Amino acid sequence: MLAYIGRRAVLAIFTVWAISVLAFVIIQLPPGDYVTSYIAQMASMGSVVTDEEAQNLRIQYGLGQPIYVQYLKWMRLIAQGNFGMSMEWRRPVTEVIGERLWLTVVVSVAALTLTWVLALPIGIYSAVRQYSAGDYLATFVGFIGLAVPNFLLALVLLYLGFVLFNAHIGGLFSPEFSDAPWSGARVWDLLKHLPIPAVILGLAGTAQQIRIMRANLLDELRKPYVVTARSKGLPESRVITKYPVRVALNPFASTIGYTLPYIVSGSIIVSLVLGLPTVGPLLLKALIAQDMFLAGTIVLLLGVMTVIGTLVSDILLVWIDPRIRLEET
Amino acid sequence: MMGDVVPSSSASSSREALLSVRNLKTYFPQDEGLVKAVDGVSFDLYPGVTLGVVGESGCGKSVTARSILRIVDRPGRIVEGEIQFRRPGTNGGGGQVVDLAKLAPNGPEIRSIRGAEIALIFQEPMSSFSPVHSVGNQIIEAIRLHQPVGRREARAKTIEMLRRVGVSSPEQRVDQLAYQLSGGLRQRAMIAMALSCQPTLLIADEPTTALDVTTQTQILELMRQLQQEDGMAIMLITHDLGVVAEMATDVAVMYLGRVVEQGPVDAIFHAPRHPYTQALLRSIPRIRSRSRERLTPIAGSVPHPYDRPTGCPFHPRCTDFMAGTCDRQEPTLRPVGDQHAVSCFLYR
Amino acid sequence: MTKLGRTLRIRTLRSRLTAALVVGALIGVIAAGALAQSAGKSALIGKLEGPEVVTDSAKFPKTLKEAPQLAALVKAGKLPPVSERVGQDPLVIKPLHEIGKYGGTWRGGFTGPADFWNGYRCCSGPDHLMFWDYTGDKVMPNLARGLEMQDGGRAWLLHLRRGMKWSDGKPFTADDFVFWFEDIYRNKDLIPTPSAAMAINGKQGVIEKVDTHTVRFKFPEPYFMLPDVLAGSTDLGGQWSAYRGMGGFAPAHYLKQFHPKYVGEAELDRKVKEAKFDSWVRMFLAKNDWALNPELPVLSPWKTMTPINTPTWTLERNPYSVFVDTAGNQLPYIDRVVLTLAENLEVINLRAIAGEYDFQQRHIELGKLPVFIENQARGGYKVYLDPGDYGGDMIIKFNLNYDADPEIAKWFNTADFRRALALGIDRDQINETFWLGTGTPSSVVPADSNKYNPGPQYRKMWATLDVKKANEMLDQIGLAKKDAQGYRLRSDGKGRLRIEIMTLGGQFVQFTQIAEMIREQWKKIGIDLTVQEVERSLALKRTAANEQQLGAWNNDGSEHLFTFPLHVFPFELAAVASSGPLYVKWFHSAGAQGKEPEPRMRELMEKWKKAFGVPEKERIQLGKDIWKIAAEDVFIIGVIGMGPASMGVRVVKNNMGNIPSRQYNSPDGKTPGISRPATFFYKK
Amino acid sequence: MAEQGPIPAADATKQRIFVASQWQLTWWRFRKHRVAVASALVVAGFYLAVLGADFLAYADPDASEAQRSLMPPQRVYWFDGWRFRPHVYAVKGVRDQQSFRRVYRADPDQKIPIRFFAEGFEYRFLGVIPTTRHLIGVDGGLDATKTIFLLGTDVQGRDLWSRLMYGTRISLTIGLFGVTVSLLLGVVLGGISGFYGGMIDTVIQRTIEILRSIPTIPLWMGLAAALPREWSVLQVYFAITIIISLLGWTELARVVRGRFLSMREEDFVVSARLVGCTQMRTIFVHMVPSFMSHIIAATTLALPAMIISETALSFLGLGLRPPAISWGVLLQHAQNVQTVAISPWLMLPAVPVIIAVMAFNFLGDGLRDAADPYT
Repeated sequence: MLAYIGRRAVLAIFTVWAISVLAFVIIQLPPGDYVTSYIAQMASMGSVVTDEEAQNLRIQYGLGQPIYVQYLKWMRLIAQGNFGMSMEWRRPVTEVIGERLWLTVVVSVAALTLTWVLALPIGIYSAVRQYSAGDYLATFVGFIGLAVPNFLLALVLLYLGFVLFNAHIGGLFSPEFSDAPWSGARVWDLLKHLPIPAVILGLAGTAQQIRIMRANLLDELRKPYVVTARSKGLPESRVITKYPVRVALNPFASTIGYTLPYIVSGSIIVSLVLGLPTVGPLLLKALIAQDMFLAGTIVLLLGVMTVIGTLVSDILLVWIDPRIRLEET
Repeated sequence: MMGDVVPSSSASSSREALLSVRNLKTYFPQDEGLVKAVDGVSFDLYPGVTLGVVGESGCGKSVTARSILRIVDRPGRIVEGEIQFRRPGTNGGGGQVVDLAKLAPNGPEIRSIRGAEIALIFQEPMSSFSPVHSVGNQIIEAIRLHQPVGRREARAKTIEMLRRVGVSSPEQRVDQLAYQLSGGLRQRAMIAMALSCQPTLLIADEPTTALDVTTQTQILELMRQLQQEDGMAIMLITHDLGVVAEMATDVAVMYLGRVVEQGPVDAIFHAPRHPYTQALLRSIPRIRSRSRERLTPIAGSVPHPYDRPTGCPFHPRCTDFMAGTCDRQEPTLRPVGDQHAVSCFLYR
Repeated sequence: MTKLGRTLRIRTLRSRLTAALVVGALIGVIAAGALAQSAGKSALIGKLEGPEVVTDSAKFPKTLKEAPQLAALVKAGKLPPVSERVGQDPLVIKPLHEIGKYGGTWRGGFTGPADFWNGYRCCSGPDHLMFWDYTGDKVMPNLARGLEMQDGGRAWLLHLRRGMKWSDGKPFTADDFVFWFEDIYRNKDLIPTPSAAMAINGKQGVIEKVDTHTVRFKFPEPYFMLPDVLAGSTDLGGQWSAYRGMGGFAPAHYLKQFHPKYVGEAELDRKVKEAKFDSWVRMFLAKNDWALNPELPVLSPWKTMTPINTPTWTLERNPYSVFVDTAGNQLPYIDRVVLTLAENLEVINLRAIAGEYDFQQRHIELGKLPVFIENQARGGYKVYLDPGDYGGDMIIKFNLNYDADPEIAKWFNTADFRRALALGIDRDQINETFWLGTGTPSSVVPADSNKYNPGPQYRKMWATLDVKKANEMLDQIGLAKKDAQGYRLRSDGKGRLRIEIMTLGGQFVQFTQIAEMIREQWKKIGIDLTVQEVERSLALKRTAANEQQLGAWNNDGSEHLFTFPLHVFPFELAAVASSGPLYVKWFHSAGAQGKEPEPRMRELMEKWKKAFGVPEKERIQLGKDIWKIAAEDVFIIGVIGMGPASMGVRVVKNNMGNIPSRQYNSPDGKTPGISRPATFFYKK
Repeated sequence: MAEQGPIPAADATKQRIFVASQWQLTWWRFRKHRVAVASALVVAGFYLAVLGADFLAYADPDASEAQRSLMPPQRVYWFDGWRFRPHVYAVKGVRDQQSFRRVYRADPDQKIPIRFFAEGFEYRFLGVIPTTRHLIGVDGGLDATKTIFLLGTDVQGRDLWSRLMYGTRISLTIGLFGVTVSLLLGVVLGGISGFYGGMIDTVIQRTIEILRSIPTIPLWMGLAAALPREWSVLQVYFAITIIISLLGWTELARVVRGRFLSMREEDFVVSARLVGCTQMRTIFVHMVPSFMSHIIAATTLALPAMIISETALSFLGLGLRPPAISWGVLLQHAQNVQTVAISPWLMLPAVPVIIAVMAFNFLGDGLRDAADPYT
C-alpha cells in the first residue's frame, strides 16, 4: 500500500514538473509580452509609452531574456516559496490569487456535490431499468446540462435572478462582504450566492457521471454474487444497493480525479460571466495581459490540483476496493 | 397431458413429495426469437433424497433451478406450470404446500423461502461472493435475514457453520474476502452460507465443476455428510454422470428443456432407455468408475434454442431416428418400468 | 434537410422561441412601469451645465465648515482646525444647484488594476494646476492660484495657494515642483524619454523655484499653450500620470525615502527586497501611484484607502482638501467612494441596471440604453446622455504611408479616392443601428460649439451618402473597370481592388460590426473591403510596422486638438490606428527620419506646431484652418460624431444632488471630473 | 462418435445468428435502441442542412439594413381565408424615442406571400450548380419592409435564419474535421501504446495524464492566441479545428488502448503476428477493424465536445471571428444583457447546438451499447 502511494507520488511530482514547463511555454506562446500589451492598453487610453520607456520596463521586468532563463528564474522564486510579482496587479502573485483559489475550490466542490447528488440515483435507476422510458428520460435530463452552452445559461440565469428575485448581480459576495474578514455572516452570504454557479457547473458534469455509473452498474448487475444475494431472500432494493451499487461505486470514485479539474476548468468561463471572484477571470485577464508569473502560477496550481485529485482518487480507489489493495500491496 | 409421472425411488415413496414440478415452462423472449429454456419439465423430489439432474450445458438445468427459486433473470419468465413446494410445518407435522410459480417473484413469501427453506449453491464459487464484503458478513446477513438473532450470535453461528463445513480456523476466515480463500474453501463457505438456515431443499448447480479433482471429492463428501446430518433433500445439477452416480438416488436426464428420462440411479445407469441417455452413458468408458473425465460430446451439437426441431427434440441427432414419427409428433414421458419413465417413441 | 425535417425543426425552434418570448413579456411588464414613469420626461440629452470656480476673492466664504467626522477629530485634537488645513487661499467652487449635505457612500464599479482612469476621473478633483470650466473651453486656475505669463510666453509664473497642504498635513510648496523636475523627471532611470509637454518645438524647458509659493516654468521659445497643457490630460496634468513619473509635482517629503539620491544603496535594496519588487524604479513608481499607494500624500478631494489592486477600491475624503463650496463647506460632501471589482463589462452594466451603483458613467454601453431606460424606475436612477464634442465616435484612418502594395498606396494618397469612399458610407444606417439614432453623421470636425470649429458647412463635407457621385469620382480617377461581381479592378491589372480595415473588438464602439456594415455599403461603389478584427497589442504592432491599410477608431480628445492631436494627424507611433507612421517619425525628428508628408498634411502639421507659440486668438484661427484641411482632404473619414458611445451614457441615482443634465464629455475634461464630483451629494 | 447419426445442416436462422459479422450484430442491436435511431435521423438532417445551407437560407447572411434592426421573428400565416397561401405581414419599424427600442408593427393589409423554390441571391448548389433558387423566399427582395424573417434579425438587421444555416455548415464541419484529426491521433497513439506496451506505453500515458491535468481553457488560449492573427478566416478555421482536436484525442486514445490491451493476446492477432505481418499491418489490418464499431461510438461521443468547444472558444474571442459565421459566433453576439432583455430570439442558435449535442450523444451511446452492451 505505502509502496504504491509512494510510487504514485513520485509520478505525480514528475507530472507537476512537466505541467510547470508546459504552463510556462503556453504563456510564452502568444506574440509579444506584458510590456507590449501594457503599451497597447496605454495607447488605447490615449497615453503614450515611448520605445525607451518600453525598453526600461522590459529590463525591469526581466523580460526579453530567453525563455529557459526566465523559467529557471521563476523556478528559483517558487523554490523560495515566492511565486513572483504580478506585473499587472503590481502585487505578489500569492496575494493576488489569495482566497480566490479557495473560492474556486468551494464553487467546484459545490458543483461536484450537486453532480453526484444528481448522477448517482439517476445512474442507478437507468441501469436497473435499462431501456425503460425512465432510463431515457433520466439520460435526457442528464444530457441537457451537457448540451446547453453554459456561458449563455449563466447570463440568462443572472438576468432572471435580477428580474424575478431581485438577486444581487453576480459575484460570490454582496458588496459589503466582498473583502470583509471571514465570519458566519460572510459564509452565509457566500452560500446564498453559490446555487447559480453550482447548478450551471454541476449540470455540465452530470451527464458524464450518469454514463459512468450506469455502465459500471450494468456490468455488476450481471455478476453471480447478485444471484447469490437474491437466493438468500434479500429484498431486491437491498440486493441492488448493498452489492452491485457498492462495487460499481469504486470506479466511480476514481472519476473525482478528473471531474474536479474538469469542473474547475469549466468554471473559468462561467466565473467570467457570473463575475465570480475565482481564479478563472483572473487567469483570463492574466493571459490576455501576458502577466506571465500570475498566469503561470494559476495554470500550475490548477494542474497541481488535478494531479492531487487524481492521486487522491487513485488512493481512495485502492482503499475502498480490496481487490486492488491486494494486488497492489 | 404429461401429468402422470411415476413416483420415484422406493426409499421415499411412502412420504409426500417435498417438491413436485409439473409441466414447468420458462421462456426467454429475445429479439432473435423466443428461447424455450425450460419447456415442460416435470419431476418430484422427496425429503432427504438426492435428485441428480443431468444434461449437456444449455439443456435448461440451471434455468429450472432458478425457476424454482423464482430468480430467473429478465427477460425470462415462467409462462406455465406448477412448482408445488411443501413448507416445513411449524411443529414437525407436514406444513402447507405452496405453488412457487404463483408467487410474486420478489414478494415477501418467496423471499421467506429463499435461503431459509430452499438454498442455492452454484458453479463459480469465486464470483458468487461479493468481492468487497467479507465472507462472514455475507453469511451473517443470510442468518439474520431469516432468524431472530443478534449480530454477535449470528457471527458465532457463522463461525460454527464454517467449522462444520471444514474451514480451518474459521475465526480468522470469517473476516476474509472471497478471493483470499482457495477455490475449495470458497465452495465450503458457499455451502456454509447455504445451509446456515437448515434449508429442507438444497439446490446445487454444478457445485464442483470449477474445482480440481481432489477438492471435488471432498466437497461431495461434505455434502453427503451434511445431508445425513440435516436430512435435507438435494437437487444436484451437473453434466458429470460420475458425480451423479456417486451422489444421486434418482436421476432426471434433460435435453432441450425437457426431461427425457427419469428413474432410480441404478435403472438409469444399467438400463438406460432413451437414445440420448444411452449416448450420454456410452461416452463414459467404465460406468461407476471414479474417473472424472468430462463427457465427450455426442455427435452433432445441441440445436440452438431459437429453433427447437419439430417432434422429438433429439431426432436430428438420434441413432434410432424413425422418419415420419420422431420428426412429426412430440413424445411424452411414459412409465417403462418400476419408477422409471422415458419420453421416446421406441417404447410404445 | 427534408421538408418534413425542416418544418419539424422550425417547430422546435418556435417552442424555444415562445419560451424566450415569455421572458420578453416579463420584461415588458416591468418596462411598462418604467415607461409610465419616464413618460413626459424630456429627451435624455439636456443642456450643458456645471459648477464654476470662483476666482473673485471678494466672493470667498468668510468662515469654513467641515464634515461632522472631521469636526469630531478636531475636537479630539487629532486634527488641526479646518481653516489651518485648507489654508488662506481655498479653491472655491460654486455648486451647480445648491449647497449640499455631508455624508454617504458613492458606489460604483471598476474592472481591475488597468482601470485607474475610472477612479481618477471621478475622484481626483481634478487635481490639475489649471483646469477647464464646465464648457471645456476656458482654462481656469485650479490647484494653482494663478498662472502669469512673462517674457512673451517664454516663462510662466505659477502661483501656489498659501497654506495648502498634502493629505498628510505637510505643506504643498515650490519644493515639490523642484523635486519632481530634478529628481524624477530628469532621472534617466525613471524617465528615459523627456515629455513633449515640457518642450516647445522639441526644445525642453525647466522648472525653478521662485519662492515657497511661486514656481517658474521657463522655455527657450514662447509656449503659449502651457495653460491648456496644464489643464489637459497631459504629462503635466496632475498626479494621475505620477505612476509613470509624470505630473509636474510630487510629494518630495514622502518620496525621498524611496529615491537613491536620498537613501543609501544598501538601504534602498533592502526596501526593494522587502516589498518584493524587481527594481527600485518599479518600487518608486508604485509608491508614487495615486491609485495604488494609500500612503502617498495627495491633493485630491478623496484619497485611496484600499488600493486599486484589491477587490474593492475605496477612497475617503481628504481632510486637507483645498476644495470648498461658496458657503465655506470643505468639499467633498460625500464621505467615501467604493468601487467594487466587476470581472466583466456585462456584470458592471447589469449591476448598474439593477441600481447597485449610485453614479456610473465609465463602461456603460450605449447598446444597452433601452434596458437602462426600462429599469429606471425600478433601479431608482435616471439615464443621461453626454454626447462628446469631438467629431468622431468612429473614424476611419487611411494609412497614407502604406507601401506594401503600391497600387493601394497610390489610391490612399489620392484625395478623391478618400472622398469617394467617405461618400460611400450610409451614416444614417450606422447611426440608427449602433447609436440608436443618438449620434450625428459627421466629418471629423468637432462640435459647432467648439472654439476650433471651422463653421457649419464642414459638418457634412464629404460626409453624406452620395453613391452616384462616389461612383463618378472613382470612375474618373481611373478605377472605372469592374469585375463580374461589380467590384472595381486594380489599375495594375492585378485583379480586384481589395482593401482591408483593421478593427478592435470589445471597445465602447462596436468597430468590427460597423465595419461589416460599411463593407456592405461599399459594395454599391464597387469597393471590396475586408474586415480584420485584431486584438489590441497586435493592432499596435501592425500600425507601428506600417502594415495597416485602414484603421477604425474614434477621435475623442480631438476637441482639444492641440493638447490631444493624435487623431488629427499622425502624431504617435503607438496608436491603435494611424494615418502614417512614417509621418510621425518625420514630425518628431524635425524631418531627419521618416517620410515627408504630402503638402496639405505638412501644412496641417506646421499650423499645429505654430499654434503653441502664438497667443490664443491666432491659435484659434490656426485650429479652424487645421480642421478645414482635415475635412477637405479627408485624411480621416468621419463616420458618426457628437455621440454618447464612448463613456457618454450616465446612470445616476435619483437621490444625488448637483447632477448636471448634460456634461462636457472628453478625456481632457476627465468627465465627470469636469462636473466636480466633490460637489455631488445625497439629498436623503 | 462423429460418424454417428445424420446431422442436418443448421438452418437459416441459426446461420444468421452464428455467422453474423460483428457489423450485423451491432446493427441489429443498434436498431432496437429507438432513441439512437431517431438521433441518427436528426444528425443526418443536420448534415443535409450543411450541404444545402445556401438553399435553405433565403437571404444573404451579410445583408444588413438599419430599418429592420432587431426585428422579432415574424409569424407565418399558412392560410389566406380558406386557401392555403402561406404569407407574412409587411412590417414597419421605428425607433421609439421614449424607450429607444425599435418597434415594429405588422400591417395586416399588406400580405407578403411566401413562395417555395423562390428566386433569391445567387449561389452554387453543393458548390457546383450555380442557381438562384431557394427553398422559400418572398418577392420583396431587400426592401426593408417587404421581406420575411422566420427567426427575426440581429442588430445589423441580418436575417437570423439564414445566418443560422451558414453557421450550421461551419460548426458541424469543424466538429467533423476536429474529430477526424483526433481520431487519427487517438487510434495511432492509443494503438501503439496498447500494442507495444512497456516504455512507449508509459510515455504516452504520462503525456495523456499531463494534457488532462492542464485546464483546457488556458491551453486553448495559449494555442489560439499563438495563431498569427493576420491569418485569413479560413486558415483560422482550420487552425482552431486542429487545436480543438489536439486536446480531444486523449479520450479516444484511452479507449483504443484499452481495446488493444484486451486484444493483444487474442488468437487471431497472435496468428497474424506468426504469419509475419508487420506490426503496423497487424494493428491496422487486423486489430483496428475488429473494434471499428467502438471507435465510431467513441468518435460520435467526441463530436459534441467539439461543438461545445467551438462555441466556448468563440465566447472567449479566440474562436472563429466575423465575418465568419458559426454557432459560436452567433452565440457570442447573443452574449449580452440587451439580448436577454429585449431580443431573446438572438439566443435561438443555442437550440441547434443543444439538439445536435444531444443527438450525437444518444447516437454515440446507442452505437456503443450496440458495439458491446457491457460498456
